[in-house]
Amino acid sequence: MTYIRSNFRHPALTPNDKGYTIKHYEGALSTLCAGCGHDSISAAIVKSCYELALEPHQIAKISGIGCSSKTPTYFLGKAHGFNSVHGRMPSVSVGANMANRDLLYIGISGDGDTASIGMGQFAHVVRRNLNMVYIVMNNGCYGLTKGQDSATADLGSAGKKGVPSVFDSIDLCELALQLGAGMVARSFSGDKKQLVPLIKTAIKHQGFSFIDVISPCVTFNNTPSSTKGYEWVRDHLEATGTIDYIPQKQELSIDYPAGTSREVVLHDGSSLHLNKNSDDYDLSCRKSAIDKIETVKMDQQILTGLIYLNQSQPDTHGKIQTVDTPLNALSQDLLCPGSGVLEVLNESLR
Amino acid sequence: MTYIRSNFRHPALTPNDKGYTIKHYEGALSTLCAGCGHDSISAAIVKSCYELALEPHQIAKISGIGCSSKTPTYFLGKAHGFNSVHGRMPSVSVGANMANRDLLYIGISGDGDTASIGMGQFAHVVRRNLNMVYIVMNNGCYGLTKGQDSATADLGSAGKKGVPSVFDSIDLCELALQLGAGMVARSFSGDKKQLVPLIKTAIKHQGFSFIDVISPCVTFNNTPSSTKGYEWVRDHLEATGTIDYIPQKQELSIDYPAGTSREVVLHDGSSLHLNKNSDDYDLSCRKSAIDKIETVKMDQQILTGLIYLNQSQPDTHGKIQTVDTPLNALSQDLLCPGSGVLEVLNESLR
Amino acid sequence: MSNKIKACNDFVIRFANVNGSGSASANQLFSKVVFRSGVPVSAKNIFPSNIQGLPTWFEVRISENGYLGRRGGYDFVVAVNGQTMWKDYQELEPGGYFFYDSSKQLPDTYHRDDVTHLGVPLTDIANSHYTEPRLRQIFKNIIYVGALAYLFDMDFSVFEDSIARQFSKKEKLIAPNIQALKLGFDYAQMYHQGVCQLQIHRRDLNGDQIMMEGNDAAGLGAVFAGATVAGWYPITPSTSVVEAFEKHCKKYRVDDSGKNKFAILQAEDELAAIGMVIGASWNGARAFTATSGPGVSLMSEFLGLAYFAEIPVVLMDIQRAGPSTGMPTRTQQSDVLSAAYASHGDTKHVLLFPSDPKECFEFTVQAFDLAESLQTPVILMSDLDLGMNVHQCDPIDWNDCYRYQRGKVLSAQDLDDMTERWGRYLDIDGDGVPYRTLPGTHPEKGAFFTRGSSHDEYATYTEDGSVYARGMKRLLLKWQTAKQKVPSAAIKTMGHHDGMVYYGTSAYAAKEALVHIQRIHAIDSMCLKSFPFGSEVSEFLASHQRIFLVEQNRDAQMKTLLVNELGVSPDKIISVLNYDGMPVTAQFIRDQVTTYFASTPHALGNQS
Amino acid sequence: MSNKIKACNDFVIRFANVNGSGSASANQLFSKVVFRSGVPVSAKNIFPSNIQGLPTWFEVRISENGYLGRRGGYDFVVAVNGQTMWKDYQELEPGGYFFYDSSKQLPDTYHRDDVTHLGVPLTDIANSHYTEPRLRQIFKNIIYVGALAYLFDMDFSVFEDSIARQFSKKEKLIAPNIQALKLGFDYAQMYHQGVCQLQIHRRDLNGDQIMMEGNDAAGLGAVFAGATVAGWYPITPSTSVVEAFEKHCKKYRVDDSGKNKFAILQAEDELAAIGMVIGASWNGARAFTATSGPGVSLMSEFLGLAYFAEIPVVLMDIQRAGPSTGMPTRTQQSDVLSAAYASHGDTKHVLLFPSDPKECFEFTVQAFDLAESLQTPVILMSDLDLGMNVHQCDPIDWNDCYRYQRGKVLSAQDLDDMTERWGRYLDIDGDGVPYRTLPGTHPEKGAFFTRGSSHDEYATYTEDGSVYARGMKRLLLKWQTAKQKVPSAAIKTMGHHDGMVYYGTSAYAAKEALVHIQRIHAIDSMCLKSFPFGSEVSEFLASHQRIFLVEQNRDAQMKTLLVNELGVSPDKIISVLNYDGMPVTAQFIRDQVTTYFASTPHALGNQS
Ligand SMILES: Cc1ncc(C[n+]2csc(CCOP(=O)(O)OP(=O)(O)O)c2C)c(N)n1
Ligand SMILES: Cc1ncc(C[n+]2csc(CCOP(=O)(O)OP(=O)(O)O)c2C)c(N)n1
Ligand code: SF4
Ligand code: SF4
Ligand SMILES: [Mg+2]
Ligand SMILES: [Mg+2]
Repeated sequence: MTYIRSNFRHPALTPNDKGYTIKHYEGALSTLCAGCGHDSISAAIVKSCYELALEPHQIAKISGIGCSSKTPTYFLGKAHGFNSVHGRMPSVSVGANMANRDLLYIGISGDGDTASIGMGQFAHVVRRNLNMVYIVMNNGCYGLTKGQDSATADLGSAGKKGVPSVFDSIDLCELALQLGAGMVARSFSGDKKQLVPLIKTAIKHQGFSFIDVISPCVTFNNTPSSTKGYEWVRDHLEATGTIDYIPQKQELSIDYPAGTSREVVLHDGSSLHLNKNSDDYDLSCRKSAIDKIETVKMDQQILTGLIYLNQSQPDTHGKIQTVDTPLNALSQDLLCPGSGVLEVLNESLR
Repeated sequence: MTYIRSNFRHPALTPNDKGYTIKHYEGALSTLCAGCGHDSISAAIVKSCYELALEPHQIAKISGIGCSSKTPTYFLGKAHGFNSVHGRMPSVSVGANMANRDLLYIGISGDGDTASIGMGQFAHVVRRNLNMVYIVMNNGCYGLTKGQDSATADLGSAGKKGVPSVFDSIDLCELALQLGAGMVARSFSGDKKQLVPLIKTAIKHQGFSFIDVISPCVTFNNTPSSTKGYEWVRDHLEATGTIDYIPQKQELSIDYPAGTSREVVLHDGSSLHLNKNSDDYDLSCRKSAIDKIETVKMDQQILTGLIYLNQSQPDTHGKIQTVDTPLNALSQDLLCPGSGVLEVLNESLR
Repeated sequence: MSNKIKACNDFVIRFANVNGSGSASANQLFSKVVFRSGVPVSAKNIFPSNIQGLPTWFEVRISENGYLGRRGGYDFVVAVNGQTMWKDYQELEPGGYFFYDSSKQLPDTYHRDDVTHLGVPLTDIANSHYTEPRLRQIFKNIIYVGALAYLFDMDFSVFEDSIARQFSKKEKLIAPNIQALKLGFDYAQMYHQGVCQLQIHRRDLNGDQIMMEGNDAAGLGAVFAGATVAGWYPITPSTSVVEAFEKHCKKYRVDDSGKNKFAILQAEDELAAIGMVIGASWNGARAFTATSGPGVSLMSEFLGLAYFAEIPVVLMDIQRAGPSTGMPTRTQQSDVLSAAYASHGDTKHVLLFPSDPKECFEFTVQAFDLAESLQTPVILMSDLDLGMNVHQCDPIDWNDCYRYQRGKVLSAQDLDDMTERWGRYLDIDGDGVPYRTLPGTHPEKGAFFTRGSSHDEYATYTEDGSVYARGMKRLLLKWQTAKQKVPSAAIKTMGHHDGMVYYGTSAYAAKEALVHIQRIHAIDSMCLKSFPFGSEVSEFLASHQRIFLVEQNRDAQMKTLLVNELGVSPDKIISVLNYDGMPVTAQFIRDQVTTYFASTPHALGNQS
Repeated sequence: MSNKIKACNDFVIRFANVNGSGSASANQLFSKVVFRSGVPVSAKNIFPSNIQGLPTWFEVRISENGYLGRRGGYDFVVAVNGQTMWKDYQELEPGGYFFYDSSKQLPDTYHRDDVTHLGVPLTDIANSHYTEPRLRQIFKNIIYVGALAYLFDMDFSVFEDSIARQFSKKEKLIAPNIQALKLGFDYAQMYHQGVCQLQIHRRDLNGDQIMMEGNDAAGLGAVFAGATVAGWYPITPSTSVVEAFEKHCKKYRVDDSGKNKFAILQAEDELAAIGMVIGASWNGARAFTATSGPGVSLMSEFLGLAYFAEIPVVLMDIQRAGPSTGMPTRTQQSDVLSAAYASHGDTKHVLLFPSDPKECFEFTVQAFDLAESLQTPVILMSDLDLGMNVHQCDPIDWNDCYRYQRGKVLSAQDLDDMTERWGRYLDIDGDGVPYRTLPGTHPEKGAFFTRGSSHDEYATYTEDGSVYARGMKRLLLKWQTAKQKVPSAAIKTMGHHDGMVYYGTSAYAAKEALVHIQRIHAIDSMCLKSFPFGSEVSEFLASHQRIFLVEQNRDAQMKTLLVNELGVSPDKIISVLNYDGMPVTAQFIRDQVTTYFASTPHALGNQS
């Protein structure tokens, strides 16, 4: 259960395809600060899973340590969760995914958890194109340890202490792009209209889906001088275009003005409808995507929306060619060679 | 002392400005495999320091663990060296640099040491723009542990075991660029003409200078099917342009055809003379540099040479505003507040 | 109501608040006033691992006897947190006082006969005097402090002074704060006159003592010790060490042009933090880092490097309750074993155990001397209780004649003067400590290669097992040298058969427990200050037949060290273990020890 | 020359080579032939931490008595490495044989009276028969093996058979190899007839034994145990465990469509490797990683998480000489302490100590059962000697009736059948081991939150100290349960006063030493197999007055565990410590023990 759950509740009292109401997707009461961006993201995850009519118990929620990493307790109470150690959510997710390829893995991390202590694991889970949704709740600071700058704090941005950061910020979307993520997006915790379809797309994308969500820390980094505060972010958003996620069987009934929309079909047959800006670029071109981020940044704007989508890369299981059955479901008989092979084997060692 | 030292010896029997011959810059006898690219890089470092007439004892050599990280023993025997632990050269360099800003820090790492276990520290030393030369001896494999693929092994590239890599490679130059390095270059251990001026530039650049040197592992990754073998690299080089490093007081006597060369002046007054390719781009533009790397890569070529140079960022000391005197040289009197302040201090605690 | 607790200058009050509500400064004002009234006081902050909206308690013990440990239980509770009010009510000592915000009526279930209810309509009073929500919130806290001033019959002028001091730079705030205090005072006087039998009366027992957090003292110690480089990564409860270091540096270490005679870098993680310390120390600066358990685990590989390559390291481990993330805002002494033998292979590290803020200061200074003299890691083993709570202790002092002991570092001149060949790892003095050189010292001499791989006396790589073993043996000799340099245990002995041993923050409770135990049973005591143990420790253990060893961990980790290093028989050590994350109480120790005595009155030895 | 060593089936030969020169397979051929001749043999590879061009030795002990430990010293040396030749010559046992490449003349300095020189012009012979440099290099090695066949009077047909087997898939190579052998054989016969008094004669002492590397056996064990996920990071000497796992998986675990019933991922570092294991185990797969000391240090934080959150982990620590990078290609048992108590806070981990490859196989299988039954990390403590050298042992066997013990995992049905509320950390069976569920099991029941922070019996976060302490106490109960499940120590007792205790690879040398010591002094023995220690270990210690504890580390780490966990008096343990990185020898143990006996003939107790 999240503080701002109520925002989303109204339209969702109706049961979804599986017959579940949104309540089915909620978690425990949040203990975050009132107004914390992270709670909005939790709510968006709840809404996405509800709308996609997922079975909550087929989802595994994995996180590191931080205010952000606490959130999995606050959504999807019927799913198993794992609040691991600081910065190591990626490796735990890799192991979990190897054991059972059939669950949906939602990894939650913070900017401290990912961009500092977790940088190495982040880079490598991207590189493996693990089939998971990786959400960074990015507030430019270390909330849980009381507001120190994180590595995503922008040069010159100042939080509650009032000391401007002297270091350049790390742009996690750019890194994810460069390291080979299949889907890369950025959003803002305050923009649920944009965030929900992005999360749904991320869930449906086969491979590594990265969403950097700017999520203000109201207690330590919501000052006018902070580039991760509500004010600054609202004033500097620039979106790549609106996107609508359309489930597999639903007909494309939404009407877009000709020439401004494009459809992208995902592996499971569901599709994205992209309502584009005029200055658009090829979503599946890494180079253009990086370029776009950099260009927008030069204008002091923050690019949000779906930044990159490429479905051509196999995920980790595809790369290493594991069987279709989840490895954790293989029985002893299928795994143990048994005594039969030992005669030959022992003989080869004599 | 390196295996291939003799290559460089002939022109260098003459003493340099400080009166030292090249011998003064050598180290112990290499124990690497005969033909290992790393030895060539050691030789290039020796030659660069000799030509710049540096005082070897004003240099600190720091490395991680690996065949590459062993090399500091094989050059600059009169400098202090520190072979630390695997992947942690950057943090040791940061600490050393904080203690004494006046020495030259040469950090040596391998692709395993930097792109895998050391990824986090690498990212953050770049971000701090530490004043150091960071050289990765990149052979696409883990030499010292007998040839496993590293994270810079290209998709499809196969070493001695013959198993093609299933993962995309990490491009360290692109990462360094994105994370804010002041100077970024790539070279090839077999191309000493290009490598020596690059190292000299890196030494003279105030801030973080990164050189990714492709350095074939003759024992484990020099097969025709490896993209880090001598053969493949030689066939796929594309240079950004030749560069000449020109010391502070030397006159610009080299004659370039008009329109093809450009001069860049470094902080200490020395300069670079860049002899450009026709398809040139702005060396001080991050975006163009990334673009250039990506474009060349699409043609299956490897971009070498000076890729990026931007002298405008302060280094770590500049950012955190430390005094000019090295911190390790401040005496007790300058550091210890002494009993004088205690009366007020204790009183404030009553 | 007849059994009402009566006490003057000897009781415990607990404030039950919500974190993030600004109560901390009001509560601290209260304990500061007690202190300034000349009455010994100790305060413990019991806070959640969260930023806002969860229960937090502040427990103040007022003790004319000078007992500064946690007592356990509380006689008076200021119950202004609805979430925990029922629990706060129930757990109040029999005959205790329940102070609450009577703006809302107390439910009927609150009907303990023995408890005195003290309702003050804090919200109503605040609302009727202030309009701005933030002010209402803040002054509500001050109002209850004012009420307490009346209820405990305290000297109001001390409150006025304290407010004046606190806001000396924002004078405008003085009057409104005093007004708020008065609002509470007056209400209590009006409605609760003569009801409360707890009193805090002026004494002059605190002499020139100060009140300070251990982490503040450690940070200050690093400034005085001449530390110039700090690499760190935020983690509760160690963060405030570096914050204090920074604060004091900014005060004492900025030169005229505004430049810093220090470098503090927030690292990307703990591995990098200690890497920076190692790099800086190798290069001749005094450097340190501070962390807690998870950080120590992560630093373990680097600690092994520093041990084997013989590089000074100062590490402060502000312990919290483990294992893993454990209880990040609770205290424990449970990293003792992992710190002592951190890292794979045969390693041993020097540990220091401060018991109060003054020792945090002094041991920090000593840690740098030891680390440089011994060329090895030295770990200051503090904990959350010591580090993050304000403790009363003697004032910080400093002898200006004392010079830093920088250890065996050769200058260019030294190198020139040498007649024998210098070896980085050659033991010439027979103390196991060789001479080192710093990068850049001399153009021709003294350069060597530092490595974590095996090396000979001249720092050259070797795989010769006998050379390696020789080096490892020398490190044991160095360990012997360390025994002579570390601070000695504080021993109080009258030659009794039984002894109590304790260390770190357990000292507060242990001292108090001893007073009581000694009334019924003769017992000596020893407060350990360091690892390795000096000969005084072996002697104390040898000369006592039963040793009660007080620790704040489950596995009796210090016992392991004592048995392992000194060969003392484990049979004679009786562990008194508190590991619930709260500071150990004197009562707990008393109970454990007296129960033991009841069942086993005589020492085991010498019976035959 | 009169004191020439004479021996049949009982001597040591050392091959001194340059690494990267292809000598390894020739040397292994030699030892394999000894084995196949029915004579017990053991071989140790002593190699540098480098890839090419540095000295490497291969030491083969031929022992009709079946002594398979290192003996120390060598009677015969094949000195084909110029860099070390002089040392190899000097260190040869008195009366030994010096075999060298006589293509170059031996310097005059090589003039030990007692040594028999055996020159064979290897280079000349190779050069005159082969033109390609690589072939010259390779066959030079085979030529000296051929010469040895003659000199030791070996059965040449066994060589021929071995070559035929080795190249059964490259038949073309059989004839040239046999030819090369013959070249050496013939030369030796021609020039050194009757000179060598060392012989290897056919016996039938090896029964159905096999020769295997410990790491190969451990990798195979993981396949048989049903491990499906391995996350790992290369490090000597553990790398070959995962390589073996992969090799055997490729043989036994690829389905008809070519897909893999296993997932092996090379991680970015050791932290990630163990993170993967934890994630996979949490999700119900059997998963493991293998590393060495530096890796264990880096894994320490995660090990604490697994301990506290109660997640199965199988970790293989193939120990090498520490601390830090230490001697990466030398052996030691020096991670015992850091593995047992890895991580901050109060933690204890289950350790298994295999002594030969068969035990590596069996204990690996058991490690998975234990990890899942106990829901905790289990660490297989092997070492470089055991892992990377080929050892003779009984054949691997497997009982097809045995079923994996997957521990207390609830199925959907189990959850539906439950009448009481399920608690992830609720101990219902009184053994300290609660029931777990796997993600995805049931739509409505059994979901819980795994965390490294403090939790109650229902896996809910808590900061209640008493709840936390209750959980920590239960973990101690689980520890008691572990004692009953781990493999028991192997005890040989006749009720003597003295006992020898050893573990892991020290077993080879200890057994041999015991044979000799027992001739002069009655002594029992115990080979430890696991930590925690079962009651049989306490009993053995209690019933013996003096314990000689053999370890391959400096700090007597197992002694620490014994004293700490069992409360045994440290006085009665006499440590026999070898830590130069070479496998301990029987001679070393004998010397230490007999010297002790000489000075202290009687046990201490029972004297009064
Ligand atoms: C190894 C380790 N180091 C440090 C900490 C302390 N710590 C807890 S959360 C945190 C940072 C959290 O920042 P972020 O990931 O950005 O999360 P936020 O609280 O801002 O959402 C730190 C450093 C820890 N728990 N473990
Ligand atoms: C913590 C740790 N893990 C693993 C190792 C083993 N190890 C030594 S070198 C190395 C990889 C070296 O690769 P790279 O950095 O590319 O150097 P190269 O040998 O290829 O030059 C590894 C994994 C180690 N020494 N320490
Ligand atoms: S401290 Fe910041 S990040 Fe943490 S819960 Fe509060 S607002 Fe959110
Ligand atoms: S193994 Fe490879 S990297 Fe190492 S020394 Fe040999 S050629 Fe160089
Ligand atoms: Mg954050
Ligand atoms: Mg490499």
